[in-house]
Amino acid sequence: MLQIDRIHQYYGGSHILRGVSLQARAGEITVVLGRNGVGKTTLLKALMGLVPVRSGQILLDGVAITQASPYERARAGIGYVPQGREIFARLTVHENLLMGQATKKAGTPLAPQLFELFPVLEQMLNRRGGDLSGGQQQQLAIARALASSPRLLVLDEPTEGIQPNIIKDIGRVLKKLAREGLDGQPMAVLLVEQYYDFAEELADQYLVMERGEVVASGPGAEMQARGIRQLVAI
Amino acid sequence: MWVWAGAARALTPQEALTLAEGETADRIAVMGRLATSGDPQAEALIRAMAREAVMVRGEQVLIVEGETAIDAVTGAPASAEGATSAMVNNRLRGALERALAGLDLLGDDARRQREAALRLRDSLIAQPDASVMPWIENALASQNVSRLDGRARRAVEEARAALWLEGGDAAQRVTAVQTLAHVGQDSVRARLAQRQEQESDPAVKAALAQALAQVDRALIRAQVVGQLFTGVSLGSILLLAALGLAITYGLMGVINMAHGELIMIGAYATYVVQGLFRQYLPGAFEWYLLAALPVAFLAAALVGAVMERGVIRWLYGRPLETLLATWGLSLILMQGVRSVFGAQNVAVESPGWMSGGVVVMGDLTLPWNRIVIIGFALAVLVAVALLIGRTRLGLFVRGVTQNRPIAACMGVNTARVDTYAFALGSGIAGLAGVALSQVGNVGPDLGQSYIIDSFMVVVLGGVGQLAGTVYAALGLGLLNKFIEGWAGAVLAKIAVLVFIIVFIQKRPQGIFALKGRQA
Amino acid sequence: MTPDLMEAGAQRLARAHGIPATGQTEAGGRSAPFARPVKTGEVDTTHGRILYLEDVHVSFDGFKAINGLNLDIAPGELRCIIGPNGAGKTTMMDIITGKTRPDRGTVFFGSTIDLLHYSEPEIAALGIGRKFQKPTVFEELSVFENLELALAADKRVWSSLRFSLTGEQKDRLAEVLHTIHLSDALTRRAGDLSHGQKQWLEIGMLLMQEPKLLLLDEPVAGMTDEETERTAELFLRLKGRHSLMVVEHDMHFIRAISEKVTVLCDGSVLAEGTLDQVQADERVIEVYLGR
Amino acid sequence: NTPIKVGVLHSLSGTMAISETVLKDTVLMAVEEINAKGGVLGRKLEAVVVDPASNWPLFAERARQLLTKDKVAAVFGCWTSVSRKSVLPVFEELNGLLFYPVQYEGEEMSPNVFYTGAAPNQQAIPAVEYLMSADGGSAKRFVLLGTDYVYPRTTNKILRAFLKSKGIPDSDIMEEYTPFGHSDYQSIIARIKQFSSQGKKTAVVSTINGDSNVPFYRELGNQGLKATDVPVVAFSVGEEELRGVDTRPLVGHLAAWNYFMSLKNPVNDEFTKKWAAYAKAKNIPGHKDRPLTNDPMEATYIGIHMWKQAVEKAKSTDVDKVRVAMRGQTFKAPNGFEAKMDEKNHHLHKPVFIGEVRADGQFNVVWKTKGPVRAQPWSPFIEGNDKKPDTPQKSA
Amino acid sequence: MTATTTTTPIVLWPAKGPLLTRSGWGAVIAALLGVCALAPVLNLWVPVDSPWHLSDYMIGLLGKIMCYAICALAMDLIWGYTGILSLGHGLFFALGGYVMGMYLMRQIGTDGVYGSELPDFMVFLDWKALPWHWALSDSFAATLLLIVLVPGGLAFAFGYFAFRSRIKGVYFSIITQALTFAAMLLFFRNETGLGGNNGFTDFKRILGVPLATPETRMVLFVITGLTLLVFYLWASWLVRSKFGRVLQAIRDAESRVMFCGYDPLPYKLTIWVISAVMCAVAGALYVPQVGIINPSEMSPANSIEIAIWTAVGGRASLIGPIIGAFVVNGAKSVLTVHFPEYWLYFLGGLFIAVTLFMPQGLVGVARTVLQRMRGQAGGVA
Ligand SMILES: Nc1ncnc2c1ncn2[C@@H]1O[C@H](COP(=O)(O)OP(=O)(O)OP(=O)(O)O)[C@@H](O)[C@H]1O
Ligand SMILES: Nc1ncnc2c1ncn2[C@@H]1O[C@H](COP(=O)(O)OP(=O)(O)OP(=O)(O)O)[C@@H](O)[C@H]1O
Ligand SMILES: NC(N)=O
Ligand SMILES: [Mg+2]
Ligand SMILES: [Mg+2]
Repeated sequence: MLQIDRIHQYYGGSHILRGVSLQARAGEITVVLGRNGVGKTTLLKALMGLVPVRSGQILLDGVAITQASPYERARAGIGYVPQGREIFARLTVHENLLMGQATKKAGTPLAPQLFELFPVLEQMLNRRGGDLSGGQQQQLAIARALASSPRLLVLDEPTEGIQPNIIKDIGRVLKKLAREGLDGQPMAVLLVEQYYDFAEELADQYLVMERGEVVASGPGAEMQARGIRQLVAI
Repeated sequence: MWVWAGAARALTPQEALTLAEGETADRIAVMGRLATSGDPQAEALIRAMAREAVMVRGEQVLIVEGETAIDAVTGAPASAEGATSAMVNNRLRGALERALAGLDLLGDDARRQREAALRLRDSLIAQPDASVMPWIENALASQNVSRLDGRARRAVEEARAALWLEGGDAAQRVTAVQTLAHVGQDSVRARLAQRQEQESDPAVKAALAQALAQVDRALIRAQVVGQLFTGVSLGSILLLAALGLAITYGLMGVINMAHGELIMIGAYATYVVQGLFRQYLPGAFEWYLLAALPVAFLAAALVGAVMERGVIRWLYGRPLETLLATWGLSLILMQGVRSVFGAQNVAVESPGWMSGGVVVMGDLTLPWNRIVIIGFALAVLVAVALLIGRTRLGLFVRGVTQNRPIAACMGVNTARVDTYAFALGSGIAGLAGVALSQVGNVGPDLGQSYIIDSFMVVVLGGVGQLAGTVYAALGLGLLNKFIEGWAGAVLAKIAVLVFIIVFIQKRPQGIFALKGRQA
Repeated sequence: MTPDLMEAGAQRLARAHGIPATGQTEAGGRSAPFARPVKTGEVDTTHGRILYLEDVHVSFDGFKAINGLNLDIAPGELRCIIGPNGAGKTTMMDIITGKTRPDRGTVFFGSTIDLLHYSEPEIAALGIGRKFQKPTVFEELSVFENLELALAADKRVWSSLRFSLTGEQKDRLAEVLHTIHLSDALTRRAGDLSHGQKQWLEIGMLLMQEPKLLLLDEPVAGMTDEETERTAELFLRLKGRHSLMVVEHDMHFIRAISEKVTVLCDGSVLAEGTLDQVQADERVIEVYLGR
Repeated sequence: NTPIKVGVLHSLSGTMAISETVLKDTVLMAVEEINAKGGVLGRKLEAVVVDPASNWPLFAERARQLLTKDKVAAVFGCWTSVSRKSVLPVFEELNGLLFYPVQYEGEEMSPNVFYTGAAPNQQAIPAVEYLMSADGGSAKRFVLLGTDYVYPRTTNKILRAFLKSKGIPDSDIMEEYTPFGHSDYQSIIARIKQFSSQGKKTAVVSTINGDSNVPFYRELGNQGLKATDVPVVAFSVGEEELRGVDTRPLVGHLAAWNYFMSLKNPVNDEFTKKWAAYAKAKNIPGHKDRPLTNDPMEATYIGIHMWKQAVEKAKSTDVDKVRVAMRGQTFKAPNGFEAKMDEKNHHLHKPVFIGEVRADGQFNVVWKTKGPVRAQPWSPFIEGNDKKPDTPQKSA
Repeated sequence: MTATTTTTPIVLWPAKGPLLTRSGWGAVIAALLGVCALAPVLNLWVPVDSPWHLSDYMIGLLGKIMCYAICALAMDLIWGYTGILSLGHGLFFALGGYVMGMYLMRQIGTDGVYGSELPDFMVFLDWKALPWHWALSDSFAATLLLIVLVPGGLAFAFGYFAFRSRIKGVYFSIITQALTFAAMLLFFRNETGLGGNNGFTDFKRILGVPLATPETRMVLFVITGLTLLVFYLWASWLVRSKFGRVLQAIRDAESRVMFCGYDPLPYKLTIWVISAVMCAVAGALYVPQVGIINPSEMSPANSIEIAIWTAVGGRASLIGPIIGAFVVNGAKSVLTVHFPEYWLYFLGGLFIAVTLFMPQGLVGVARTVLQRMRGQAGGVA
C-alpha cells in the first residue's frame, strides 16, 4: 500500500533522513523503532507532507504523493496520530473528532466504534480538548485519526502517557484494525514506537532506524531472534 | 400670528413680487395675508416658496418644477430663461413653516394635519402667542371637528392649553396645567416652572406642583432611555467595526492593522453603488443600500482574499509580523483610495427611510439610521455566530487557526479555509463600512478612526471570544455615553481608556477569559 | 467561613502587610531575624515529612479533578505515583507548584511552609522543582544557556546582572550535561532537539536547580528502554539526597525505581504500598493495569 | 533665466490631507496660470511640492529643506495652527516667506508670514452679530461647540467676551468640546436640545474641526433640530466639507466665510471655471466630476497672485524687498471685492459673508459686510492686546 | 551532584564572546568619530558651497533620526528580547520631550508674544500663575532629573501593576496603547496646562544659549550621537548578561522561568523601566532639535511606528533596530520630497517586502549575505 523510496530530508544544513525506504502493507502492522532523535518523527512528517523531502519518492497504492499537500494525503486515506498529541486545545472533544472526519461528507455521524474503543471520550464529549489529561488527549488523538476511516494509519508513539490497561486495549485495537479496519477492509498501520515490548508484540514487519537510516528490518516474528531489543538499546 | 379670515382674496402680482423679493419683514407680512386668503394660487405660491422653487424674472414671479415653469399669479406656463431664485432665509423660513402649518391644519391630508398641529403646539409652548387663539378655537370648532384626527386634535388642545396657561382664568389654567403635564418635554417644564413663579391661585399652584413632578418623572425616564439608546447605539457601531476583526484577529491571530481600511472599502463601495443607482436606477434610489450590502461585502472580501493570498498566508505563526505587513497594506490602501477618489470626503446620502427619527416619550428622538444600525449589527452578529459556531466551515476555521499543520493532516484544505476565513472577516468589515457610511465621514481616513476602538473591543472581550466582543462593545458604548453625560466627551473618552487599563488588571485575559489549562 | 479559611485569610493579610513569612520556615517556631525570602535548605522536616497534602479538593466547572486527596512524602523518599489517565496526577502537581489553587485542603512543604501562600517562583525558590508532562524548555536559547539559567544561584535581578560562572558551577554544568547525554549538543538551540532530548534537557535543568523535592511528570515518556533504564539509575542516585515524586505509566520503570507506590484514581488515593502490593490489588488491576 | 521656485507645504497624506490636498492643486493651478502669462519678472515659476504628512515636526523639517536646499522664494502652506506654529521659528530663523491661507484664531503676527485667511473679527464676530439680528433670528442663548484645540478655544474665548459685552449672561452660554475625530454627537445634540428648550431663541456656534462635521450634521438632521429652531453657524464648514453630507435636512444652517463658491460676480465665474477646467485637465479625483471651490482655496489664490505682484513691484524675490512690496497690495478677488494686504499687519482686508446651506450643498449669501473688513489679529476681547503693536515683530 | 558519577568529561564551553566583536568595536569607533569629529567639521568648517559640506538640514535630519534610533533600541530591549510588545512607547518619548519642552518654554522668559513671565498659551487662556506641575521647570538640573523620573515613574507604576496582574501579549500591548491614547487626549485638553493641541514651540534658548545657531545644533547633535552609542553599548552588555538571558527565557516560556525560581516581575519591570527611560531621553534630545513637542507624538500610530522600525531592522539584534530607524525614516524623508503623492506606496511596499522576504529584518539579510560570502571565501581558500 505505502511505499517510501530512498527519501532524504534536511533541516537547514543538517541531514536528518538519509535514504530511508520502507513499505507498509494493508493488513499488517509495520513498526519503526529507534532511539531519540534518529528521525522517526521526521520520517512520519515527511510522509504526511509536513516537511519537504529533498529527494526520493512516496507512493500510495502506486501513486506518487511526494508533492501532494498534507490535506491531499489525508484525503488519499492516511490517518495521522502525531507525536505530542497535538489535539485542538480550544475545540471540544466532539469538535476534535469532527475535525478528524474532515475528509468525509459534512454531517456524517461519528462512528460509534470510536467510543467503544475510548469510552472516556464519550463522557467528556463537551469538554475542551486542552483540558483533558495527557493520556486522555492521547486517546483523543488516536480516535481523531480513526474518525476519517483511513486506509493507512500512521501513529507516532501512541502509547506515550497512556495507562497500561488502555495500552493493552490499543494494542488489541491496532491488531484488529490492521486485519479488518473499521469497516471490514484491512488497513495498513505504520507505528513508530519506543516501547519495545509493545512494538514486538504488534509488529508484522519492523524497521530499526539510526541516525536517519534504516539499519535493520524484517518480519516481526524474528525480532527477538535477531536481538532487536539490544540494537535499539545501544 | 394672523387671524383667520374666511373670505377668499386673489393673489396680486405685486404681492407675489414682494413675497419673492422684498425686505424680510414685508415678505412676512404679505405672506401672513396670503396664507389666510384662502386663494389656492396663493397657497401654491407659499408652498413653492417653502420648497425653494420660486424664481423671479423681471417683474414676473415663477414657480419652477424641474424644466417647467408657470406664472405664480396666473398659473400660465412661462419661461424661466434668465430667472433668479427667490432667496429664503431662516426668519422667512420660520414664518413659512408657520403659514404651512396653518394651511396644513385646515387641509385634508391627515398626516400633514398631525404634523402641523404638533408644530403649532411646540411653537406655542416655546413662545405663547395669544393672537393665534381665535384661530385655534376655529380649528377646534364644531364644524371642523371631523377634520382633525385624535392625535392632531389633542395637539391643538395642548396648543390651546399653552395659551390658556398664560391668559386663561383659574379653571382654564388648571385644565391647561393638567393637559400640558402629559407632554413630557423640557420646554413644557420650563413653561410650567415659569408659571409657578408667577401663579397666585392656590388651586392652580397645587396642580402645577403635581404637573411638574409628573413632567420631571417623564423627563428622567426619557433621559434614561435616551442615554441607554445612545449607549447601545454607540455599542452597536463598535460591535460592527469589531466583528470582522474578531475573526481576522480574534480567531486567525492576524494583527490586522488594515482592518480599518477594509471598513473604508465597504464605505467606498457604498458610495459607488449609490452613484450607480443615481445614474442608472434613480427610481430605486431609496433602496440602494440594500444593493450596497452584498457589493461592499464582496469588495472587502475580495481585497481581504487578495491580501491573504498575497501576503498574510506566508506569515501564519508570526503574528507580530502580520502587524508590520498589514500596516504597510493599510498605507497602500489609504493612498490608493486617495489616488482614485481624492483625498476629500465623498458624499454618501442616507435614503429617506433612514433619515429623521421617531419621537418617543415627549421629545426624545431616536434617529432611524441608529435604529437600523442596531438591528443590522444584531443581524450580522447572529449570522457570524451561527457561521462560526454551527457550520463546518466555522469548525474548520477554528481548527485551522489553532493548529494549521495538524488540521491539514486531518484533510482540511487549510489554505482555502484561511482565505475564506480572512475574506469573511474582511467582508464583515465591509458591511460595517456600509453602516458607518450612514453616520459619519466617508474618506480615506475612515478606517483609522475605528482601528484602535476595534482592537480595544476585541481584546477587552477576550481574544477569540465572540460573546466577549459583544459584551465589550456594548459595555464600552454604554459606559462612554454614561460618563459623557456628566463629564463631557473628552473626559469620557479618557475615562473609558483608563477603565480598560484597570479592567485588564482584574481580568488579564479580557472579559471572557479562556478558562482551563489552555488559557 | 471555615476556620482553615480564616487562618488562610489571616496569613494572606499578614503577607500583604509585609509581615515576614520567614517566621514559618524556622524550625521550632523561632522567629527569623530578618525578613528575607525563604531559602532552600531551611525546610523543617523534623516531623518526617517533606510534603504533606491533606483533604485537597479541586473542581473544574463542577468536575471534581481532585477529591479529598491525602498524601505525604518523607525526606529522601522516591515516591511513584500511578493511576489512570485523568486521575488527577498532573493536577496534583499543579497544586503543589502553585499553578492551580485548590478549592480547599492543606498543602505543606515540610511541617511549617504552607505552600498555598506562595507563588510559583517562590515555591521553586523554596526548593521544589518540576518537570512538566509536555517537555518545556527555552526554545530560543542554547542547551548550555538553558542549564545555566536553571542553575541554583541568587535569582534576583541585581545578581543576574553581575553573574558569571564560577569554576565549581562549570563543573556542575559539565557533570549534568554528561548525565543527560547532551554534551555534544551544548550550543544547539533547544528548540531543535528531538522530543526525547528535550525530556533529558528538562531533567538536566531540574538537576541544576538542586531542589529538595523533585516532581517528575512522566519523565521517560518517549524514551527508549535503554534511556529509561539510565533515567531509573539517575533517580536512584538522587534518592536520599533529594525527595522525588515520579508520575509514570511505564511499569518497568516503576519497578526499577520504586519502593513505595501510590495509586491515584478519581482524584484520591486508591491504594498505596509496594509495587507488588498494588499490582495485586484488584481495584488497581480493574481501573489501571488491566488483565 | 532659471525658474523661480516656490514651495508648497500642504499635507497630502495623514489626517489633514482631506483639507489640504486641494490647496496644493490650487497653487499648482495658479502657477500654471502665471506661467502661461509669461511668469514673473520674465522667469517661470516652478512649484516644489513636498508632503509633510500631517506630522507637525515634519512640517518644520520640510520647511527648512524648502528654504535651504530648494531655496524657494516663498512657501504656500499649512492649514492647522499647530503646523504654522511648528514652521514659524524656521521661517523666522531663515527669513523665509510663508503664505497662510486658513482662517485662524489670531494672536500672532510674524514678519515672515502673510495671513490670507480670516482673523476672528473677519469671521466669528460678524457671524454672531448676524445671529443676534432680527434676520438671523434674534438669538439670545448660545451654544459654543468646538473641537478641543486652540483655534476653537481661543475663538470661543473671544466670542464669550463679545457676547458679554452685548449683555448675554454666562448662564445663557453653553460651551462644549469634543476630541479630534469625534464621531458620535448623539449626546451632545440631546443636550443642545435641552438647552434650547428654555424659551429663549438659541443658536449654535460651531468651531468643530472638519472631520467631525459630517457626523455632527448628520445627527443634527436626524434628531430633527432644524435651522428654523436652532440655527448652527459654522466657521470650518465650507463647500468641501459639505461634500460628504446629505444637505437636505440642513437647509438654513449657516456658515461664515470671506468667500463662497456660489457668489455671483465675473471674477468668481472665471475662477470657478478655471478650477473646473484645471481639475478636469489634471484629472483631480473628486473635483474632475464635481469641481468645488472654497474659502481657503480663494485665500491661497489671492496669496500667490499678490506675491507675484509684489515680486514684480520689488523687481526681486528677495524676502525683505517682497515683504515691503506686499504692503498695500491689492488684488481683484473672486469674492467680488478688491482684497487688500494691510499696510501694517500682514493680514488681508476681507469682506464677510454669511451663507445658508442650500439643498445642493452650496451656500446662499444672506448677509454680508458693506465692504472689506480690516483684520484684528490681536483681538480687543483678549486682555492686554490693546497694548500690542500693530506691526509684526520678529520674536526675539 | 553526587560523587558517584565517574570522571567529569571535558566540555568545550561555548566561547563567551566579548561585548562586541572586533568589527563591532570598529563600527562603534567609526560612529564615534563620525559623530564627534567628522560631522562637526563638515558642517561647521567646510564651506557651504563645497560638495563636502554637511547641511544644517542634514544635521537636523540625522539628529532627529538618531533620537528615533534610540527609541527603536529601547523597543528592541522590551520587544525583541523580552517579548513584550509595547504600543505605548511614544508616550515615554513624548513625556521626556514635554519635560524638556517645559524647561525650554521657561527659557523663553519674557521674550514671548505677550512679554509675560508665563508661556504665551497660558496668557491668552487667562492663566494667572504657573500651575503646580511647572514648579521645577526653571531648573535645568531638575529637568534632567525629571526627564528620567517622570516617564520612569510612570513606567514603573504602570508596569508594576500590569506585570503583577500577569498581563501578557496582546493584552499588554492594547493597554499600553490605551495608556498613550488616553494621555494624548489628556494633553490635548487645554486645561491640562501643557499647551493643548499646539503643545510647545518657538523655543529660544537652552541654558541661556540661543538654540537657532549651527553651533548649538551641532552640540545637540553630538550629544544625541553619544547617547545613542552609550545606550547601544549598555544594551549590548545587558542582553549578554545572565539578566538578558533570563529576559529571553521569559520571552520563550515565562511559566518555565517561574519554575526555575525566577520571579519574572522584577525582571520585566527593570527592562520595562530602562526601555521607557531610554525613550524619554530620546524625546528630551529630540525636542530642542526639532523645535516642537505636542500631543500628536503620543498618538498610537507613532508608537506603532517605533515597533515597525524595530521589525524592519530586525528584532533581537541590537544593531538592527538602529538600522531600521535610519532606513525607514530616511526613506520617509527622501520619498516625501521626491514622490509626495506616491511615497506611501513605497513605504507600505517596503514593510510588506521586509516581512515577506526578510523575516529577520534587514540585519537578517545582511547576516545571510555575509555568511554566504564567508562561506564562499572559505570554499576558495
Ligand atoms: N525543526 C527542527 N530543526 C532542526 N532540527 C530538528 C528539528 N526538528 C527535529 N530536529 C532534529 O532532527 C533529529 C530527528 O528528530 P526527530 O524528532 O525526527 O527524532 P525522533 O526519532 O522522533 O526522536 P524521539 O524519539 O525523541 O521523538 C533530531 O536530532 C532533532 O534534533
Ligand atoms: N482546567 C480543567 N478544566 C476541566 N477539566 C480539567 C481541567 N484540568 C484537568 N481537568 C480534568 O481533570 C482530570 C484530571 O486531570 P490530570 O491532568 O490531573 O490527570 P492525570 O492524572 O495527570 O492524567 P494522565 O495520566 O493522563 O496525565 C481529567 O479528567 C481532566 O480532564
Ligand atoms: N486655524 C485653524 N483652523 O486651525
Ligand atoms: Mg519523535
Ligand atoms: Mg498527567
